[in-house]
Amino acid sequence: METYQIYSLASAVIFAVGLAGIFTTRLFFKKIIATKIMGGGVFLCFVSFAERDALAFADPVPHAMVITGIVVAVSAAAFALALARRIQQLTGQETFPVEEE
Amino acid sequence: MTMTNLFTIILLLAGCFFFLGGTLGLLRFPDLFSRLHALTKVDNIGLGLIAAGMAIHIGSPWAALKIFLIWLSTLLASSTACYLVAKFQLGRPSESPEVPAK
Amino acid sequence: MSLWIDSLLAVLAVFLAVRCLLAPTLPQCVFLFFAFGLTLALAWARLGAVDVAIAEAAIAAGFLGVLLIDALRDFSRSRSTGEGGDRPSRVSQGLVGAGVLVFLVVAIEAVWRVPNGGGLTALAADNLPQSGVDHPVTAVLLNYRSYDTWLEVGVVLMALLALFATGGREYFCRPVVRAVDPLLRQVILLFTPVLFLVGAFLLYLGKTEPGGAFQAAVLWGAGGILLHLGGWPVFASMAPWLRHLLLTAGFGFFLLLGFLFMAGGGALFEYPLAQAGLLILVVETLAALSIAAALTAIFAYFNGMSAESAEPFTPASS
Amino acid sequence: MNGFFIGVCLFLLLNICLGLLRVWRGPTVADRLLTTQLFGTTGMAILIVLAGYLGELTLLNVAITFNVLAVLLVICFVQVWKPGKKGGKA
Repeated sequence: METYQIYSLASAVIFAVGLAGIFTTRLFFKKIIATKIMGGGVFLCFVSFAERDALAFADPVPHAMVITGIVVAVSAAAFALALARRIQQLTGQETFPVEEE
Repeated sequence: MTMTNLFTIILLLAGCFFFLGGTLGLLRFPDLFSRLHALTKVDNIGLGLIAAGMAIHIGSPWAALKIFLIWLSTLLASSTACYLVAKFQLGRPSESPEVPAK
Repeated sequence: MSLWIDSLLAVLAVFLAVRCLLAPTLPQCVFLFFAFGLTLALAWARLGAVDVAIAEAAIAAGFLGVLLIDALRDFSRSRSTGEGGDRPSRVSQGLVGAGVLVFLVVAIEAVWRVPNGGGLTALAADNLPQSGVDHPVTAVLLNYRSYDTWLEVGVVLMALLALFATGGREYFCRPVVRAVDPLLRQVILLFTPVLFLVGAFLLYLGKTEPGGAFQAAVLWGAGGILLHLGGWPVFASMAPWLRHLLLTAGFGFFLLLGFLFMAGGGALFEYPLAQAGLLILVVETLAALSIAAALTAIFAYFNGMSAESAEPFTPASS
Repeated sequence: MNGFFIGVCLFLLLNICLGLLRVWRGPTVADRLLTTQLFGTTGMAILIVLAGYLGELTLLNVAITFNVLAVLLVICFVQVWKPGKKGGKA
């Protein structure tokens, strides 16, 4: 077992956890956090493969993509949070409307 | 085992002890103010000891300066944080949960 | 032996992700998420991705944390945060569980057996002398794949514009007047220059060592946020033309430069070898300024929103 | 010596795990906020030890970043949650 293998396995699990979170919670706020967790899983996967391909230094391309990705993910999260807050202020709703079964 | 290694080991062990103390204080103390006390003082001593130990181990003056600056501004930051949180909590009921019990 | 650290970090990250999503109240969820971010930052330090670790520490501990704490005030007030309102039916839970489990098996299989193509490390190393900088990650970000970085500056700007679309721009221009503790005022006055200095230091460092435009941008943005919190909404009270100039400088200059050299016969964003280092530094500085401005503006907007929710029916006093 | 550093890192990580209990128990938001300070300080200590152990001195820059931003969360919390009448516990 090598270092990158541990982290890439963890990244798959983290992504799946985030995915499950998106579906099992109705709160907007938690859905946003779940997407952030999924994003963390993806970044971890990238960085762990960068470590595998290291020569004198780790593969810089995934690193650069992850840094770009972090900033983009935060922008998207900020927008999503603002939307959720706006919905909450205007309608008092924090979840999608529940359909009766 | 050289002399510097011995120093590093002693300093790091002492630092770990203080960190453990801070965490136990955070967990065991009864209210926010005493927890603040444990956390923002004891942990900083722990950080200082570990920082000193590693500065000796690394042995480069530039790194030692950086480590010292890190520690200094942590001291500043956490005493500020302690003051602000304590002032925030003052006059509020100390054990009020943030959501109504369901 | 050092695999123990890795295993513990990986298990901790997974555990925190699960606990965070299962947390019955939103504050628990948010603070466990902060811990998750910290664990990831440590994992990146372990994986040798120091740039990513700095970016994550700055974003997760700084910017996103501030946004979440600000938003939490709106949400933790309502009643539906308890466990009761937040459980889907047993059937749909089972379906989701089964689906995710299947996905998990596939994903683990995929990451386990992803072919080792050797990556682009060798290519990046070979071209490093022609990139104008000595740090490979900066070379990738601002030379090899600079259109990524350019568009990314654009994405941050877009997020800000999209924010305006959600509630109108008046939130943003409304500095929240509040009492500031005198000690806090002094501390903010002390810390803000430090943030700007450390940001500039990281920006300069980006040429040779981990650091660079994004990390600097987040630190500068944090400085702007601190000033805003301390009652000096410098960015929100700037002259509009200056504000717009700051926000678009990075994106615009990047584009201008790209087309300039394309007109001269090169590819888009192909810098001439002799000036590459200097050009990259200028582009980085402007991009960092723009991103910092956008982050400050996003926070100012959020803060304006929470002021509204604090006093729903009175117009803002300033 | 390396084994010792790894042990110290592991110990500090376990410390963080213990501190997580306080996030869970609360009871107020301020209590949970305290644990971010614990993570900040302990995380910095881990980074400093890792910097020495891996010989990667650039990790100190990560610690610097942590450190200048740790106080931002507290300041934001105190300033944002103050104005509301019931903001602190609602």
